[in-house]
Formats: sequence, structure tokens, C-alpha cells
Amino acid sequence: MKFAVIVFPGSNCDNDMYYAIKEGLEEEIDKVWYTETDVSEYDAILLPGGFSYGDYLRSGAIARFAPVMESVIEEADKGKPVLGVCNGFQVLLEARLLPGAMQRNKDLKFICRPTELIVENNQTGFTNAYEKGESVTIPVAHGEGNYYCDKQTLKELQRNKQIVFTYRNDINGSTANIAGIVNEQGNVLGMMPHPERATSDLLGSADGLKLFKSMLKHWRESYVLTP
Amino acid sequence: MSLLLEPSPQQIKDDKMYQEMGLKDEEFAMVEKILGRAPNYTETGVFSVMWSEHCSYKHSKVLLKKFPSKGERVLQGPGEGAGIVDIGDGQAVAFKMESHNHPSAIEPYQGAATGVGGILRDVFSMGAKPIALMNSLRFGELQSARGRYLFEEVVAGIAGYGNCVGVPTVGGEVQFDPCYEGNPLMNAMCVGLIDHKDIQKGVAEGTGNTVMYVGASTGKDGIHGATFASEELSEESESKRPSVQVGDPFMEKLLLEACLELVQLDSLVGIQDMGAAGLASSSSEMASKAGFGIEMDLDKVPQREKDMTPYEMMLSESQERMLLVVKKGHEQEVRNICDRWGLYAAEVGRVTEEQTLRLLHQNEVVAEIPADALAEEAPVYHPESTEHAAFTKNQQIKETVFHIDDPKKTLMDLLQQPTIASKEWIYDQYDYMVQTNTVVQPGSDAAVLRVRDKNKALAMTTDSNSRFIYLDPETGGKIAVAESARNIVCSGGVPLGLTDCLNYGNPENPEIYWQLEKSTDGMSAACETLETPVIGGNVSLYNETKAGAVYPTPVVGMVGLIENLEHITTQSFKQAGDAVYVIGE
Amino acid sequence: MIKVHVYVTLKAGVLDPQGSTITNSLHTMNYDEVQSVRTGKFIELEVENTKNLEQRVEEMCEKLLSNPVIEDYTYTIGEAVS
Amino acid sequence: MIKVHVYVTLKAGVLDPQGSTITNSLHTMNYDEVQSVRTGKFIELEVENTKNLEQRVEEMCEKLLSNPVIEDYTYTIGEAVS
Ligand SMILES: Nc1ncnc2c1ncn2[C@@H]1O[C@H](COP(=O)(O)OP(=O)(O)O)[C@@H](O)[C@H]1O
Repeated sequence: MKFAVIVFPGSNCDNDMYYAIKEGLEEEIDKVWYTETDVSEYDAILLPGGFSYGDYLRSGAIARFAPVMESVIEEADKGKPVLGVCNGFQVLLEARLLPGAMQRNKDLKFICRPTELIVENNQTGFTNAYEKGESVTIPVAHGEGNYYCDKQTLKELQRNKQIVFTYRNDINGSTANIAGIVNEQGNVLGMMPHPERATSDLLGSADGLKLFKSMLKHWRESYVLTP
Repeated sequence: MSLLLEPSPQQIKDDKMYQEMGLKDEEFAMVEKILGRAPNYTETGVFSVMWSEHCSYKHSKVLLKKFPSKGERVLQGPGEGAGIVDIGDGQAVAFKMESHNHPSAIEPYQGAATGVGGILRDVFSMGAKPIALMNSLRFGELQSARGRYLFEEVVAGIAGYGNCVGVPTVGGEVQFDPCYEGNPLMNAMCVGLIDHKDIQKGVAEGTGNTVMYVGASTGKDGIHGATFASEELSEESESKRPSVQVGDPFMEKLLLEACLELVQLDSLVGIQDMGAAGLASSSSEMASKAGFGIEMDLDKVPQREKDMTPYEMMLSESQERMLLVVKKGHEQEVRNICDRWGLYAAEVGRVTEEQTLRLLHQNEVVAEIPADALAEEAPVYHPESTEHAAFTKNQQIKETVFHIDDPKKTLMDLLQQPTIASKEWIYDQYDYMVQTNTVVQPGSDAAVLRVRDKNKALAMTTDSNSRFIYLDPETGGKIAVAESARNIVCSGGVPLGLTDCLNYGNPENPEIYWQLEKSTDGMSAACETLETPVIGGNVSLYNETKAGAVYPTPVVGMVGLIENLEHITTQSFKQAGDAVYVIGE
Repeated sequence: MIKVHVYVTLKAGVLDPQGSTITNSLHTMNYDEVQSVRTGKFIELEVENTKNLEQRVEEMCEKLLSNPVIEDYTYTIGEAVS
Repeated sequence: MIKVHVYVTLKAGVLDPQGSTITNSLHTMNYDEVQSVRTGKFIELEVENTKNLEQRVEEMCEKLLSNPVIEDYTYTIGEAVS
């Protein structure tokens, strides 16, 4: 399986994502520069964490207009898996590939810590290796992870089972403790916690690796095994 | 001030205007002797910053010489952006600590943020990839609103900058004491990883080579910051400072990535950060170190504001800027890399045979100074020294035995002291995991980072207990070094060396100078014994307000090598039933 | 050159964590008369005079300067200055 | 209840990294007419009418709402509304 991790000016978890795939999952991955205009050759697209464009104005707002995003949106619309982590999630929100918006954490402070998450939906192409309701430890590191959506949107998210991860405890004020959501089609996942930081026991947890394993399994099942 | 309104050399001399810039009468006389004439306004400004304590170490040079700085593993000792120590396999670790005390007292968020920015540049300008940040902080008690404000904003500033750049802040230390009330301390340390072959120096050599400027444009911010850092804080400080520097961590991130690519160019001759005293220090130091000169055309310097004068350009402390020397004819290679990162690279001058710093502005020579005079020939002072009264008094105290009626209550009281209590509130705000190498997170004796693809790791710590040092500077100095070494050893590492940041009051006060002397004696002795060379550091003097000087606070930042990942040890008890030992005296 | 002022505010109903923090701080500082605080952005643009300036400004606000999911915007277009 | 609007801007000469990044971004989006962008804060307060309202607002601006070291502020005090 061939992954692309997009590098925006100011991305800083691109290398971590690269190693998670290369060494953790042992699959192929390229770093793709934000000025590229065609990402169709990849099987999955990863938008990494960091501070694209310094997070100036609003996090993700400026990266959303980077040249590469047109092709990312195109591939997402075609049903290709797209994963946005932290700043990547914020970019997906700004690009309207996912509903809602991010605000500053409720106590206005950046938080970095291992966090307990609940897998709310294990029927996605990103979570099929987890149990439903499984409790996993994956770190967060963000200042603007306070997920907001209006009541109507929340209802839809719930009805369509688009809420994939929630925080066990409220850490940042997010609506319904949401930590990660997918789009209606289920091929675009945005999450604030960093699975790429939880890929080995040496780093404190390997729970994040299962997410990438899920992507691989899903890809094998849907693209490789079907004639 | 426009160029036309600048005072003439005669006026500067007659009205002793140099005093306001920080030059003493006898220093001004030396300048006149060096130039063979009275300096003009720009020249006076450049001399005054280069001869400030911050840049010249004129009151501390003698003491720094005592530190052992050699060792089998030392690849680069004091004298460059950062010191470098070998860790085997063709790799080395570069590290340095620096203070940003006065800026943090005035504008704590930006002061701390730009402190982090500066120390990062010191490390990546050596060609090293920054892998960790640490810090050492001192504030007044948290009961005061101002104290809390300074503390919260400094922590937020460190977090804001480091998190954005993507270098994990893996540890540090903090102490609260009334002596820091008006003059908090903010020391930042950066650790970088480098391959031996990539080590760069800040030198401008090779006549005709091109001097290039990369990064943010030059504004009127922080003009005279180095002088400001070499004075006591007063109410005037507020108005004296023309404008505070604001950090741009996004720009820094681009600059970092670009520099790590630039150092791979064979055509790069030298590179140096424009830190305190900006263009003045980087240009004169690069020229002086190499034994060449630099001719710079100030019209080519990217400027953020209209009508900047040579004085303002040379003394500006705008952040996120680098000065490069490139082999003539290879400028395009630099431009290509910078373009890719969205940075502007300007050709601002050339290296000259003649060892002079010559500045051109609108086709006129506006300054002409021997480069060595600025970088090397600052006066050196041997201030008077008198035993500090606090020490004398402390020595007279007969041994005291404390009677504790309720040990449990005393323990609880102690644990509630902000200085002793958990520091989670602080490091929760630092991204200490980015780069995914942090194996031992903040909260243990030392932070531990694995070295990717190798079965080894680096341990790092910052330490100082200024109350001990206040009561007995020599012993306290030894304790500071020994504590660092113990923290490294407890984490499974062998100490490699240290960087330090010497924070004291006004050295022209004999009692303060005595503290400086004695504590550095103690540190040197401990370094000799423990075989931990001092490979770099920084001095911050004049940390005092009307209420008095801060405690003598030499902070030690030590790095150790863990030769096998299995040696990594953490602080916590592991399981019930294990025996607990106390070793040592 | 024309000065354009853009004001970006949170939509009614969207919580404003920063606003509530400021309200609390003002209360501890004894400014009890303050009932509520809402924070927003104030962006000043210097723009060359173009034909359809208003439309262009509107576009910039929609696309980049505000996020319609949570924010509203208003703007004023100033007099031309040299 | 009275609405007070506070505008906080960076002092002239103080670097505005946000502003320059937004300018660049607008340029890549072909809004080349934009010469420069400066960012600031827009704060709306709802305040009970008190005697020395103006002075109180001024104090709040000085002490909390702006950072006098790098920022300037202006404010407008609206009509009383129920
Ligand atoms: N306390 C100290 N101990 C050892 N070396 C020091 C100390 N203070 C400064 N130095 C060394 O003196 C040199 C000049 O320091 P400094 O001017 O702070 O460097 P920079 O040019 O990076 O600002 C540096 O190489 C530094 O390591």
C-alpha cells in the first residue's frame, strides 16, 4: 500500500507520520510537497499535525488553499482514504471535507498528554482492528482541539455513526467529547489525537498502530482482493 | 531619527552622548584611539553594543577561562553558536543555553518566545537538527498577581514558540523566591543532533566571497537590546526600549528547514545567527574569527520599515535572521533552497582581505571599523571582590537542628510549595513528544530521547539551587554541577559535558562579583572531578532591581549518553515488595 | 490606497471560551458591571482601488478571513488615501 | 445595558507575523490588490450603565484587554439598550 503524507510549510509531524508508516506499518510512503497538484497515484493520503502557516488566522485556514488540496479533495470525493491528524483534522474542517469547526481549548491552554479514547465506531476503514467500545491510549498535543458543531450537525453525526473516537474525559471542551469523526461516506477521518505518536511501547503506547493496520486491512480487502 | 538629524562625531564626544548608549568615558577614549578619530553615530552604536557585557563578557571573561572546556569527546568548545560533543557512530550532540531575562520581564510572552527562537538558531546554525528544548525559570512568589502573570505568560511563550517549530520541550526546572520578584529569569537550552561531517562555523573567509542575508526583514525592534540586557532594570527600561521583538515561530520553522539544507552545500563557507546586536555582531564576529573583513551594502538589507538608518539596521534585533557566507558564484544555490521554503535571500556584501567592517549606505561609507576591535578587543575588567555578607553570616551559624513536631504535616506543607510541587501544569503545555523520540517524558530526573536507528539515547537535565549558592557560592556551585550529573547517571547515562548560564546581579558591586568568582570556582572544581567539560554557555549580569540583586543563579544544562536503551531508568517505584536503598553519605 | 476594516465575530450561540475567561478575570478585578464579553478579530487591509472592490472584499471574507461555520463578518471600506 | 466595542491593534513598528502570512496567502489566491494586512482584536462587552463608564472601560483596556507594551486600543461606547 502506498501512502502520501502532505508537507505544508509549518507541518511538523510529517516525519513522525512517515516513520509510523515506514517503520511501524512497514509500508511505502512518500512525503508530498504542498505545491504538487496530483496525488492520484497514492492509495491513501495523510495530512499531518503541526502548525501549517503558523496556524495564523485560524488553524488550517491557509493550508486549505495550498495547491495540493484541490487534488486531495478530488481523491477524497472519489472515495480514497484520507486521514487528517491534529492540524490535518483542522485542515479537513476548513476544506469542508468534514463538518464543524475547531475552537481554542476551553481553558485556552495548549495540552500535551497521553489521553484515553473510546472507539465509538469500529466499522470504518480506519478502526476495523479495534473492538467497539475499546479504550485506547493515544496522546494529544493541541491548543485548538475544542470541536464545535451545531445541534443539527451533531444529530446527523450520531445518526450516521460518524463519531469514531471520543475522549473518556472532557479535556478541551469538545462537543459531545468528540475526538475524531468521519465523513458520511466513511473515507475521510479527522482526529485530534496523534496515532503516529503511539506506535511502540518504547514511546508509551502502541495503540495508534492499530489505526494504520486498519487502513491496510481495509485497503487489502476492498482493492486487492476484489477482482 | 533620520540620517540628517544624527549628531555629529564632535557632538557625540562633547555631549558625552556615548554614555547613553552604554560606553564609559575610558571606553570611548579607546574607541577614538582604535579609529584614530572620533566615531560617528553608527560607529558609536556598533561599538557600544559589541562592547556591552552581553556581547563582550567584559566582566566575566576572566572567570570563564577557568572552566575546563577540553575533553576527548569535545569537537567544539566555547566560541561558536553551540558546543559539540561526539557520541560515536559519526554523530555528535550540539547544545547551548542562553538567557532572555530582561525581555521576559518586560513582555513575558514574547520575551520567552524569542528566547527559545534564539537558542534554536544557535544550534541549527551549527548544522545540527534541534531535537529537544529545555528551560530553567525563576519567578517571585505566586501570591502576587504580577508574579503569576509573568509565570503564566513565560510558560505560554515557551510553549507557543517551541510547539509551533516542532521541537519537543522535554524538561526544565523552576523556582519561586521573592528575590526574583522584579527580575524573573528565563534561560532556554537547545540540544541538537549532527553528523560530524556537517559541522558548520560562523566564519567569513575567502576574499570576494558573498555575504548573504536570509530570513525575516529588519525592523526597528529591540534596537540596543544587548545594551539593555547589560543594565539593571528600572522604570526607564520601559520607555528606553523602542519596541519589543515579536517572535515568528513559523518563519523560524522555515528558516530551520532551509538551514539544514543549506549546510549540505559545499559552497557554504560560514553561517551565523543574528542574535543580540543583530547584524553588528554577526558580521564583525564572522569576519574577526576568520581573519578577514566584510563590506556590507546596507541598502540591500531587507527592511520592514521605510527610511531606516544604518544605526537602526546594524543594531536591530529583529528575530529569525541568518547571515551566510557563500563561495562567489554560488549564490543561486542558496537562493534555490530559500525559494523552496518561501524565504528571501539577499546578497548584502562581500568578504574583504582587509580586516575591516565597512558599511555602505546610499553610496557612502557610513562606518569603517577594524573587525577585531569589535569582536575581540573589548576592554576586560577585573572588578573588585569582597566576601558577601550573606555568606559571612551563614558561616557563623552554629549547627542547627530542626525540631519537627508533626512530620506528616511538614511533609505535606513542603509538597505544596510551588518550587517542590509537581510541574505538570507547566509541561502539560509543552509538546514534549513531537519528533517521537521522547522515551522518558518530563517529570523524571532527566529527559531521555532515543537516537533513531541506534541502540542509544541521550539524557538531559537543567539544574541549579540558588539558595545554596547564595549561602555558600563555592559549595553551591559544586552542588549544581553534581546534581546535574546525578540526574544523568540516575537515568542510565554517562555525563558528556555541560553548558551553563550564569545569572547574577551587577558585577560592579564587589559582593556580587565575589559570588560570581566563588561559584564559578566551585563549578570548575566539580567539572574537573566529574570530567564534564563546559562546552559553552552564556552570562547574564545586572539582574537586579531597586529591591536588590537576584540570588546568584548559575544554571547547569547537562547532556549524557545512554549507551544501551536497556540502561534507561526512571524515577518511579516499579513494584510492591522491591527493596529501597539509600546510597551515598 | 484604501483602508478596509474587517470585523470577524463568533456566530450567536457559539460558545466563546476566551470571552468567558475575560469576563471572569474582569469580575475578579471588580469590574462587576461587565455582563458578557465576546471576542473577535479586527483585520485592517490596505488595498489598491479596484473596480469591484466591495465584491472582492466580500469574497476574501467568505473564503479566507472568516469561517462561515462559526463566524460572521462585517466590513467597512474607507476613503481612498494617497 | 450598553454595548462597548474595543479594538486592539499592534503598535506601529511591531512585527505582525499573522498579517504578513495572510497577505501572502491572499496573493497566492490572486488578491494582488492587497498591499498589507494588520491583525488585531475586536472585543464586544455588554456593560451595565455605571457613572464613570468611560473611565472604567479605559482601565479595563489598559489592564486586561490590551497589552500596552505592544498594543494600542480604541473603543466606542454604544447607546443604552434594554
Ligand atoms: N558561562 C559560560 N561558560 C562557558 N562558555 C561561555 C559562557 N558564557 C559564554 N560562553 C561562551 O562564549 C561564547 C560567546 O557567547 P555568546 O555571545 O552568548 O554566543 P552567541 O554569539 O551565540 O550569543 C559562546 O561560545 C559561549 O559558549
